[in-house]
Amino acid sequence: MLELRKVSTYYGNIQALHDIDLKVEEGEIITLIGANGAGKSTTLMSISGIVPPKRGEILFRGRPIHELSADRIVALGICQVPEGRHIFPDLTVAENLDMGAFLRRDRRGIARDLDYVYTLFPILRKRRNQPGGNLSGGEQQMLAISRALMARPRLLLLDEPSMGLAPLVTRQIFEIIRQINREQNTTIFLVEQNANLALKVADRGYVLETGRITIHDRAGALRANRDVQKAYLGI
Amino acid sequence: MISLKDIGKACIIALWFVALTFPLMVIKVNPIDRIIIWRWHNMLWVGLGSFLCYLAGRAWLMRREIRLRRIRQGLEAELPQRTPLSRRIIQDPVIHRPLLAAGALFFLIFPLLFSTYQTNIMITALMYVVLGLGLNIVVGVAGLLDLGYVAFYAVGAYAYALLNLHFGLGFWTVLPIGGLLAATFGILLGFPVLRLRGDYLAIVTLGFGEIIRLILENWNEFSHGPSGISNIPRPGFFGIQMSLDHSITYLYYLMIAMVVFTIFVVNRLQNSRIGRAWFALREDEIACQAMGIDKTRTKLTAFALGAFWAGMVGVIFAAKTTFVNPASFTFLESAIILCIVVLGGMGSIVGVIIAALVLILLPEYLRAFSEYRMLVFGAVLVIMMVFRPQGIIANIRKTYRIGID
Amino acid sequence: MDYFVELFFSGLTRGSIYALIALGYTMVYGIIGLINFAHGEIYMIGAFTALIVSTVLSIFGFPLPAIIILTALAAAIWASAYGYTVEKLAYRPLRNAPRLSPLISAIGMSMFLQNYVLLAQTPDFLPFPALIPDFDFMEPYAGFIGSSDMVILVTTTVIMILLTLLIKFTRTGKAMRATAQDRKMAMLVGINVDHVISVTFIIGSALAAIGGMLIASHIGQINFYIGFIAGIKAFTAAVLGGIGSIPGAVLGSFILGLTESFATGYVSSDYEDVFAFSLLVLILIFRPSGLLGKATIEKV
Amino acid sequence: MNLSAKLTVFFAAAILALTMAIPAMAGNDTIKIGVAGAHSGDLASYGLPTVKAAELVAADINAAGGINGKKVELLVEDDVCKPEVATNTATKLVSEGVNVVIGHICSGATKAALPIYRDANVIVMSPSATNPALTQSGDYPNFYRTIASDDAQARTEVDFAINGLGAKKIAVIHDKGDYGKGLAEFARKFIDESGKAKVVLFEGITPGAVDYSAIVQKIKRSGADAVIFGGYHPEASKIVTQMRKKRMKTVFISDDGVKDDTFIKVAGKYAEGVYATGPADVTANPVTREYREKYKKAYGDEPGAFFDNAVAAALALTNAIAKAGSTDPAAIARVLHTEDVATPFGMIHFDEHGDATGVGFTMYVVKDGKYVQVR
Repeated sequence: MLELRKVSTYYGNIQALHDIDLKVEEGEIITLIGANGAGKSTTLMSISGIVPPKRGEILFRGRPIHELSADRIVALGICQVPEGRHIFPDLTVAENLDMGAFLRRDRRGIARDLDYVYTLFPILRKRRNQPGGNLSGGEQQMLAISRALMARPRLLLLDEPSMGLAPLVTRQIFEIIRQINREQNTTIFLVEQNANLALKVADRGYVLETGRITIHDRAGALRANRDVQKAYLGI
Repeated sequence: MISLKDIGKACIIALWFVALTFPLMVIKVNPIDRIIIWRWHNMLWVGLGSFLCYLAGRAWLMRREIRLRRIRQGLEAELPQRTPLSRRIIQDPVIHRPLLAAGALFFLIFPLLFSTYQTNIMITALMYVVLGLGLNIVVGVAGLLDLGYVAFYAVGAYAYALLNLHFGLGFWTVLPIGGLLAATFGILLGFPVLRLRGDYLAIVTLGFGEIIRLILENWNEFSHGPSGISNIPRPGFFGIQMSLDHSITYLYYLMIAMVVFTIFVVNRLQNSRIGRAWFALREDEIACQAMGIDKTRTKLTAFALGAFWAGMVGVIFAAKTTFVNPASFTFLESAIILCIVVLGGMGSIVGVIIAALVLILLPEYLRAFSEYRMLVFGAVLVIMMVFRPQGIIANIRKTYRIGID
Repeated sequence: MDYFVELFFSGLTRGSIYALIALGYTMVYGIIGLINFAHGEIYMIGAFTALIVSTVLSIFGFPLPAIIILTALAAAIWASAYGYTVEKLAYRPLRNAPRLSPLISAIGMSMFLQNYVLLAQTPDFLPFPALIPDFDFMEPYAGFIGSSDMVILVTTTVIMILLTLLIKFTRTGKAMRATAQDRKMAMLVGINVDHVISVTFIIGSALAAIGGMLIASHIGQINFYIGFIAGIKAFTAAVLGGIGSIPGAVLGSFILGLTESFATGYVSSDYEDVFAFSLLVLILIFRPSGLLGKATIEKV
Repeated sequence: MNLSAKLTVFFAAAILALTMAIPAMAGNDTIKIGVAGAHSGDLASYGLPTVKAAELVAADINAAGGINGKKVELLVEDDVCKPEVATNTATKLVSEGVNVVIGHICSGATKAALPIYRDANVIVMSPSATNPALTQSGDYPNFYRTIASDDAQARTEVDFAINGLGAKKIAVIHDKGDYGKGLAEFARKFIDESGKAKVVLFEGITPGAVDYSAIVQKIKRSGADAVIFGGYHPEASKIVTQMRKKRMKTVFISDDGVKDDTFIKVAGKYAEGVYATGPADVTANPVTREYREKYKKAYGDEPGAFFDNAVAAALALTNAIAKAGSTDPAAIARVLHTEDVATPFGMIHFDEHGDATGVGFTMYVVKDGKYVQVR
């Protein structure tokens, strides 16, 4: 479904990604794990077109997208929940969700999806008229995921959904991620520092170190890998 | 190299500009006598001009793009980062020492080579060098956008004019007083406003500059109002009477000494403890506070020191023109000094010097095109920002190498 | 009391003029965080276009209502085109540059446009035809408030309401709000941010042009320099109200207009501008983000 | 040759080239007259007519063989009416060896430039700098002018308001500028001294403000019978228009900066009945006629502001040089003070301060869209 071929991305003169090769198949959950500053978020930003790669190609369903602008990429069905959630602070919860469906014109479909996310996260329905900036961290994460779902993505990019959340909330969110993957058949690309948790929900995983992919394998195999265990799983 | 598509695009752009400039360039009306003057030839110039400009720009970009594409496809190895000539000149002592010596020699014998008029212009340019270096502390180094810098300049100029008028104080006495007075004003203004965010700070300083000018303009009893103060004595030299030529030459060397002194002090400041605090403050305020840098005090020092130079140059300005009035201290002046700092490359001393010389001398020598002077000036600012935002000479901080690697 | 009312209306007129210009500043600032120094020049260009178009039309013998409508349209269209072009040439390439670069670019653009009009037209003041006739029904109140003051007040109010509706309820308005709050996220929900920014410049410029036309007709003369002073004042008003906030810009404009008017009336017009700027400094010291601006909490 | 040596050579060459580029000083076989003033920017319309006047006079003299066999050479320098630029301009003229200077145009710029001319012993004659202190302070013995000073103008205005119109309450308004405010200060002083009328309002307005209705309301409230305005026509027309729109009939008296046809064009019907002082009508004078016609022939339109004054200055200076027989400043000064010369203002010479005699102001009123002299 998504394929990165020798992608290299720069911030000014600093190279953040070195020849990344990566593949995501339809319907699976893959995860990218790595330390702080390894380039995980940059990978997602490159896919979304916010920081376009300088070299290499990104293909989505066989079509090159690395030269498209960010809004065109969203239109193709790639949605990102960025790190830090980026809720529009002055818009209400309902308006935030509405922004998620910015590119859609089918009112009925939007209403249906709104219902769907409200059933996923009932708390959002309760808070729908509050400004997004007033929500707690966990609620904001739920809102961010819901907002992305409102675009009916085929591929959902999740950047550090567990960051700054209590373990209980984190578990709940990961539960929902799996549920979305199952119910909506949404492909999920999960970037996570909490490798333990990520590898539990994912089908496959990649390990990123200082801008280079060092290992990739089935999630189970990765969890069994000694190096991965030592470096990322704290075993 | 230029494809048919580019020519098509150029045509569209030319059409756009023709349409855009149509009412202002082509039509000229006299609403009283009800006359319309059609100037169709202007349309041709606009169209042709934008067409050629676009193609030229395109051709220039093309070369870069082709290289970029080859790099993307991996056909060509990335070129090693070339050090630009300007940086090589500054960094390599083998090159810059003789250059510096030649420059110093040139400036030393300048009044001997050129007429009094040229020397006079050069004094003005040197004054702007010091002003630029002063503002550079505030804007370039500490990152505080000050749009009312001219107020401190005015404080210095009026300090000399008034102290001389009422108490007969001489140039040399007032020079430090003017500087200190301006610095005091800097602190007075700084206290309440420095906690404001960047753009608010900008507008408040702009307002402050205007307030100072308006007070000078309206408070007749104090400042003699818009008619200003005349007959301010030129700097004395042990009481010797000097002819105009000599006093200008004298002022020139005085200014050179001032510039050297400023460069010396500013350079030492930048690499001092407080200088590092300024740079750090520019980059990240919160991190600075976390590291125990006293934010307010550091900012105030920057403000006061910047104002200090403006005050001193103000005194020299009053002595040079022998006349001050509020019209010399408008916002445009602040804008020009700011442009010097930015064009020079924020925080770079050499850059500021070059920018001041270019920005002040060029318009003087382009007097023949004086009508187009400000137009070109504005355009140059935009073009510089778009194509070389880091300024003529990008600032290089002293790097400290630590043993590893 | 009469005197108070007179000053009050004079302040309102001034305020609504500032408001039309201040809106452009505040919208642009809200969306890209740039003090668009060239905005005053767009206002001036709007006034010049209005002068040229209205003169040409009246020479060709158009009736007054047609002249007013066509002039307003032409001024708005051309000013918008200038605003759009300025953004594209001078600001867009600097989207990711350090903060000061676009500001300098804006100052340069302002100087360029001023001198462009000076050279293309004239450095002298040009008389501007009175487009707004003296209404008969306003005659009893002529001592308090003129017909053109009335038209300015009404137009400003209507435009304000339309703008609020646009921003609150339309798709473009939503996209503008989203872009203003979080540009990166706006891109991630599929908003074409460049497009939104262009639209913002176009709307702001059109408002300024309408303002330019109204004021020129009210005052009766224009030259290439009118944009600078009006621009600085309007910008002050925008900051006063909290830059980036649309109701703030309107509120700030009226406060500034009334302050100036009362300062002139009860104290002295010598220090009119000193009052205006002192008010600004005071408000910013006690409410650093303006009256209606949101205090931004810096994230640590 | 290594790089450093190359650069040194390059720099040396550059210095040499620059030195060579300085034009060789022209020989001393011409009489150099400097013409300084605003020739670009927003005040150019006040400065350019002077350049044209000097050119016309110089062309005449050169066609007739020059002064004492020497051709007249004009050195035209722009000061954009800014004091700091004016000092550069003056220095440039002095270093190019001017004999006399016509200019500067604005009082502020003139004030800044004069010490430089004084130190270089160059005679300066302004067609338009009206600040009284320029001549009356005695600081600038080298300064002359062919225009009456502001106090003379203010006196004309006040006399007219009090004696001509019988005004009892007068509002004095100015534009905070050098010229306007100076005039207003004098007007206030003269009104106070007269004892026949009272200044009910004395205030400055901000040029370029979007609206003047507040100050107009204030004038209305002050109950003034007459307004004396010191400043230029753009502000005057705004104030008059707003006064008339508010149905105020208060008499509006202003100065030379308003006695400009543009004022009538801009203010339109509201300009009717506005009084303004201006130089006495000299259209009947043959010298005036001669030069105005020459101007029209050469440039095709009407001469602008201070053209007559500039012609007078050019004629007075060239005449003095001719009569003195040399360019020695002392000799020229002697002639200027003692001998009458025919100018657009009639036969004039200069008093001990340097003010031209016989150049005064009269009052004009706008009638049917034209300025006509008040009898």
